[in-house]
Amino acid sequence: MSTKIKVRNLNFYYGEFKALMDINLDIKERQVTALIGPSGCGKSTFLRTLNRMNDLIEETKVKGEITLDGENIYSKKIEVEELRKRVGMVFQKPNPFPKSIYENIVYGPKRHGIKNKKKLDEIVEKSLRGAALWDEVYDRLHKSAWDLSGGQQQRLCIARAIAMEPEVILMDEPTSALDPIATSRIENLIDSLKKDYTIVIVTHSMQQAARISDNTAFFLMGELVEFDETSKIFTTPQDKRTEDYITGRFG
Amino acid sequence: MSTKIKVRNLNFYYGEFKALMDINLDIKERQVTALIGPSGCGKSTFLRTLNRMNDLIEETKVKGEITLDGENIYSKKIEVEELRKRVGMVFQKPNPFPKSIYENIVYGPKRHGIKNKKKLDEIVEKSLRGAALWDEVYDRLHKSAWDLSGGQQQRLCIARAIAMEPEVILMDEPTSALDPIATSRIENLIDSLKKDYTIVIVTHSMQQAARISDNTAFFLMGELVEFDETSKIFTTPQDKRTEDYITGRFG
Amino acid sequence: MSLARRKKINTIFHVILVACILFSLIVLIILFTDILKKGFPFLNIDFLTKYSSRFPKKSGIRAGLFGSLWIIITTVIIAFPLGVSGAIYLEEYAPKNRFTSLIKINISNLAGVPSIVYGILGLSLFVRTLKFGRTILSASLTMALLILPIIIVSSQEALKTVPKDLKEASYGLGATKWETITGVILPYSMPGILTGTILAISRAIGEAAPLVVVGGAAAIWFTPKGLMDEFTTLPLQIFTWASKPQADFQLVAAAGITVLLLVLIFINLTAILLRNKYQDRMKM
Amino acid sequence: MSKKIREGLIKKILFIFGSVSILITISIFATLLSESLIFFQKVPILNFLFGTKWTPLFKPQNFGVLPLVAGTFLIVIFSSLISLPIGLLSAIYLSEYSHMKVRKIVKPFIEILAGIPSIVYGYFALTTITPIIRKFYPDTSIYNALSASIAVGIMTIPMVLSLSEDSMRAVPKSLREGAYALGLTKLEVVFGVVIPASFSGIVASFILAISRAIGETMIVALAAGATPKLTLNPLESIQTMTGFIVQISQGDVVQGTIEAHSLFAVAMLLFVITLTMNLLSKLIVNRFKEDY
Amino acid sequence: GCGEQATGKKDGDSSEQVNDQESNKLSGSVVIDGSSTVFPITEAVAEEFQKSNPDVRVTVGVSGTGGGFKKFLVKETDINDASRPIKEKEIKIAQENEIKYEEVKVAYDGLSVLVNPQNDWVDYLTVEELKMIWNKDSKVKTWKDVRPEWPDEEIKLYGPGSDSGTFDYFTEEINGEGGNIRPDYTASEDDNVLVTGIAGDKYALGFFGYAYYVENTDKIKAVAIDGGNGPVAPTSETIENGTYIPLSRPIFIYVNIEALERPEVKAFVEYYLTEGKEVIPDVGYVKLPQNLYDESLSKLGLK
Ligand SMILES: Nc1ncnc2c1ncn2[C@@H]1O[C@H](COP(=O)(O)OP(=O)(O)OP(=O)(O)O)[C@@H](O)[C@H]1O
Ligand SMILES: Nc1ncnc2c1ncn2[C@@H]1O[C@H](COP(=O)(O)OP(=O)(O)OP(=O)(O)O)[C@@H](O)[C@H]1O
Ligand SMILES: [Mg+2]
Ligand SMILES: [Mg+2]
Ligand SMILES: O=P([O-])([O-])[O-]
Repeated sequence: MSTKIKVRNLNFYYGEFKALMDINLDIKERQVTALIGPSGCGKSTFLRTLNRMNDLIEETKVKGEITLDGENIYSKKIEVEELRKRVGMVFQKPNPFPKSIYENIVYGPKRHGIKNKKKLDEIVEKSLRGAALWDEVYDRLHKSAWDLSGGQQQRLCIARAIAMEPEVILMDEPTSALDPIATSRIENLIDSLKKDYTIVIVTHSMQQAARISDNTAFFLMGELVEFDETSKIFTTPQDKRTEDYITGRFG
Repeated sequence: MSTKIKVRNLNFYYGEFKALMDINLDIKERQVTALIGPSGCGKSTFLRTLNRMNDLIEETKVKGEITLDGENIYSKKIEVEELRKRVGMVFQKPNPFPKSIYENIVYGPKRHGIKNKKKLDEIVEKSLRGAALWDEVYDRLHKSAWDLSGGQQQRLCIARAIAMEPEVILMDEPTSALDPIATSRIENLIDSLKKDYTIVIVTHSMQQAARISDNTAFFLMGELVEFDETSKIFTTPQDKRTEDYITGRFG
Repeated sequence: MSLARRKKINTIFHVILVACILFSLIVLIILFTDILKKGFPFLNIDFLTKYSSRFPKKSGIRAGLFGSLWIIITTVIIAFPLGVSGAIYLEEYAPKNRFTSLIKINISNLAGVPSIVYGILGLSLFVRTLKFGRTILSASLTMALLILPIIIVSSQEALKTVPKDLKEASYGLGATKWETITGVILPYSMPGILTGTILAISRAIGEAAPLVVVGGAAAIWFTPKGLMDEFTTLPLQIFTWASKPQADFQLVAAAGITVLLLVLIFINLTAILLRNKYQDRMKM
Repeated sequence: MSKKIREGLIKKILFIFGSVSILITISIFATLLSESLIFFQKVPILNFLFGTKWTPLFKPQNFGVLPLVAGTFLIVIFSSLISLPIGLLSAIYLSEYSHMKVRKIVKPFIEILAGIPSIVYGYFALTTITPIIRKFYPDTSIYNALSASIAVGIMTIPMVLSLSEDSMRAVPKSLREGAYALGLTKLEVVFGVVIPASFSGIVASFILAISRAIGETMIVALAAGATPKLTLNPLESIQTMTGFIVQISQGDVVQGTIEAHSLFAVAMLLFVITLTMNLLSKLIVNRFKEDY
Repeated sequence: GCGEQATGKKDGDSSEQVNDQESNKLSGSVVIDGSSTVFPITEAVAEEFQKSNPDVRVTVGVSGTGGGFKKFLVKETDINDASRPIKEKEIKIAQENEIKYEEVKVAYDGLSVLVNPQNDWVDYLTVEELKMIWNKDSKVKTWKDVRPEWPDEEIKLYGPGSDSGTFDYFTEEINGEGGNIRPDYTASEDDNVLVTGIAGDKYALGFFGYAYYVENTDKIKAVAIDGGNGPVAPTSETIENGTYIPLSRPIFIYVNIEALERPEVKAFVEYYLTEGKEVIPDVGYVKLPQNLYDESLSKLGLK
């Protein structure tokens, strides 16, 4: 498998605070890469550097290099909107727009040029089905997305992201608000998306990482402790700290 | 064990939409009661009726009876502030106040009459330790709570709730944003809190429910399908739907 | 503090709050009944279709009514886009530095410049330098300058309230800044922006002094038909009547005020309906 | 690529729109400055700033601006005492206590108060408020600062109410819920969470209301008299800076005379005073605001 | 009042007939601004004029005499209402801007001195007494200070704000110098407000335009003035025949000569000085003797 995203000597600062230290990592095309590690270790921060969402936070600084298909995503030539279309994102807290369910889904496609009503309808159904939400909401597509339950909101955000058909999907604990059934649907979805897309997922669930990912990166206090094939990480971790963490002997 | 909260024929409406149907349930004192069920089935809604947080949403309606220590909590005589002090809550999405970490914790105690600085300091340390957050933040207690990571924020909210020393603690998926280590700390915390407090917890993780709860209620589409001791629910469920759900054969 | 005590304070506070609201409403009702009582005998269709006269009974408000409508609508057409764009620039685009914050302060400062100074500015800039003359156009431009700060400041505040995670969601979908602004930020902040606009219209509609300076007439006997026509406005007309010696003209003035309030309510209603629509959609 | 061009273009257009207000400021400032410089060539600036007699139209002429400043000060203080608390408290009521339907009706109603032409308030002050004041203080002069202030205060209530209500309602629901779940009363939630979180909007509304009070002329001219007087007694007749500006600009004064130029000196001073006020408020907001 | 309205109606009707044939011919606009004192007259004349010339757009503004001259002297207006003659400084500006104009007297305005109706002690005031009360060095505090037999109560003074033509005229005629006045009187820019003030204050003394007195005779009382020939009360007769001195003054319009070449301006001014002037009593002012109007007409080359 070829490398989709290459991260080299990545350092990240919130003002004075150094949140990521010298990260080196290759994200393989059409595979699922899981990021694990204790809360506050920098998983979300790392994920956000991959589609430059960190641009939006003031007084942050990136050092090092990240390339997507060989192109430096922090170079001047890159259009950040194009980048984010190619590298989609689902956030840790569900954040639907204060619009109808329908409008939430078509928000991205519309802005990237799809105007045809029928096409949009199709996208809505396909994405909602993909996110395992269609059955629950098909009869209230034009009601406010803010009246959905927490888990429904999160699935809506997933649907919104896949409606864009990105090349890479970044997911920040997408199933943490979901029940097992919805979770397993999303996991199946991830599995099927893998055929076409590259996926990076932050998760707290070791089981989930083991179940769905091909590669796993273990972060600790801003450092990338270990990165390898998932099977290796969970069976023969090289680093003592990784072993401690996955066996729950940690802290 | 005596019954702390008794729920009888509870029906709940969001406008026209009936979100809870004829719920009957006894929550035992000093035990952990887990609420499980697929996303959107009404777990959060039910939890919020227990300390009348639903009062805050306009155009909702409660029918039926809920008693706390034998007293109807929807009666006119009940002071809703007193009720909420006795029945604390941790939400699904972390919602720290835009204040410092310290101010977040002492916010409730201060207003309930604790002025002594030393006492407050103690409360802060105790609650943060209780929520397994102390080590990460003790050196930035007076920084904004909004700069914490998602999981840190959630633990802060737990700390904020236990700082009030309530009798009952309602937790809406308190660990969904946490890593395994923090999760197991919270689980330990819940276990130790059980000695003094009554706990109701919504969770998506069957394992978690099995690990920490004494009783489990399974909700489906607004109905309480089954309610029993956790061991029974997970070994010999009476209802086919419960069985399907916990074995993952569902949907 | 015991809970009973806190509850009591809360209740007392509640009573105070209701009293505050009632204060405004009662004053409003007193003003209304007072005005209506006086103006009632003069309020009829003729009053709307006739021009001013030296006889109270024959006086009408037609010229002022049309003048005010022309000016208000033109003013809003000029000031609303200008003000909202200015606010968007300042909140979303402008670099956060000393210069920007200086400009922001300056704008709220402009809200405190007495309206007559805008009149003087309008006279020298629009009437004389740009040679628009004593016309509706000059008056509207002057009024637009006057209400611009209100629109900008309140729009800025409204824009600030948009939650960060909503913006991030939009950027995360590859939306550009402008798409995020039109897709998420503006819809979310529209109620606040419209509130500012309502307040600004309210101000513009009752303002007389700057229009006197840019050449608003106290009396005309024709209806303006375009931007380059001379004009009078409701407040100018009302003021003229109110300062006449004959007691009956005080009543005519009251009738004029009633018309002005009706126009105000009518115009604001549009904005209020819009505001409610946006608010319903968001159900915060 | 076309998107990029569009974005750049939009940014430029917005920049131009944003600059309009800067241009206005500059042109107002330039006008005021150049004209008041002429004035200060004839009247030493210190005499102007610290003189206690203002009689530009009487013989002998005096150009001590303090009486006008005192008049403006009285109006601003007493009208703020009405508009700020009543506006803010009403906003709290509508945003936190009242039913949605009540708010939808009441808010637009009160907004009407802002549109009632100021001469109505002027006569209201003169014929309704002043007699009431005189019942309590019979010595009150018929034109007095207090009654005008009350009217100005009433007129600016909607400004405070509407804008602060908007920003309070923009505070995320989850924050309120967090506070209610701690067993707090509404009052405590309001002052502990809602107001701190909407502080910048509230201050902005205060500033707009105070600015409007400073700039108001007609009410003051009708109900507060036209007598520049160095007093802090609100029951006396006074004149404000804006009152004087209107008097000069609409009156009988001959172009090019020193009286005519004094208008700009007063306007310039007013500009400086409001600028100071805005700078102060900016400081306060930065000190206390809480972002969400 | 009712009587005046009836006259007005008759005037209106007759003028319509007379000007009927002209009405089709004239169009264009006549722009007038200036004194608030003269405004009611010009407004009434314009109202009648418009009836027979609906295509002419007459606009009348109120910027005050000085404010009006500012516009008149940069050719923004055709006619300026003035409650005082043009001043030196303004003449100079006119010369610089090469503006030719003609001053036209249109009516008399009587300044009235007023007291509260409950005031039963004042029968008249002499000019000297007025000066003693109002001049800038006045020592008068109570009514008693004016005449010993009057009550020992504080005298409350009311007058127009210091920028009006009325104020100028009063200070000039009574105190001998424009702007010379004691600064502690209660001033207001609005004459109706002064009426309210005096009507509510038993010990008040004030002055303002005659028109406001005529309309409020039920609320306030005018004081007869002794200008040397015995006390004279302000009435339209005493003002017109010149016995009410020194407090009656002529008021003017100023006409731009260049603008006068335009037929609509010419027609308006002509109308003003012929039929139009009949409205003057309706609005509380006093007509000039006929010969003065005739003089003005020939001075302007009309008729
Ligand atoms: N404010 C509201 N207005 C209208 N309907 C609502 C509202 N909140 C929730 N609902 C609906 O009520 C039902 C139950 O919602 P609830 O939030 O209780 O689900 P839940 O079991 O907590 O789900 P999750 O696990 O996803 O949080 C859902 O169908 C939801 O769409
Ligand atoms: N906006 C910010 N400003 C300053 N510090 C921040 C900010 N956001 C995060 N941090 C800090 O950076 C570190 C990494 O945060 P990050 O959100 O990446 O953690 P995480 O691994 O995603 O944790 P979690 O699993 O709890 O979401 C934390 O110590 C956090 O406190
Ligand atoms: Mg995170
Ligand atoms: Mg829920
Ligand atoms: O308007 P005035 O007549 O006072 O100049």
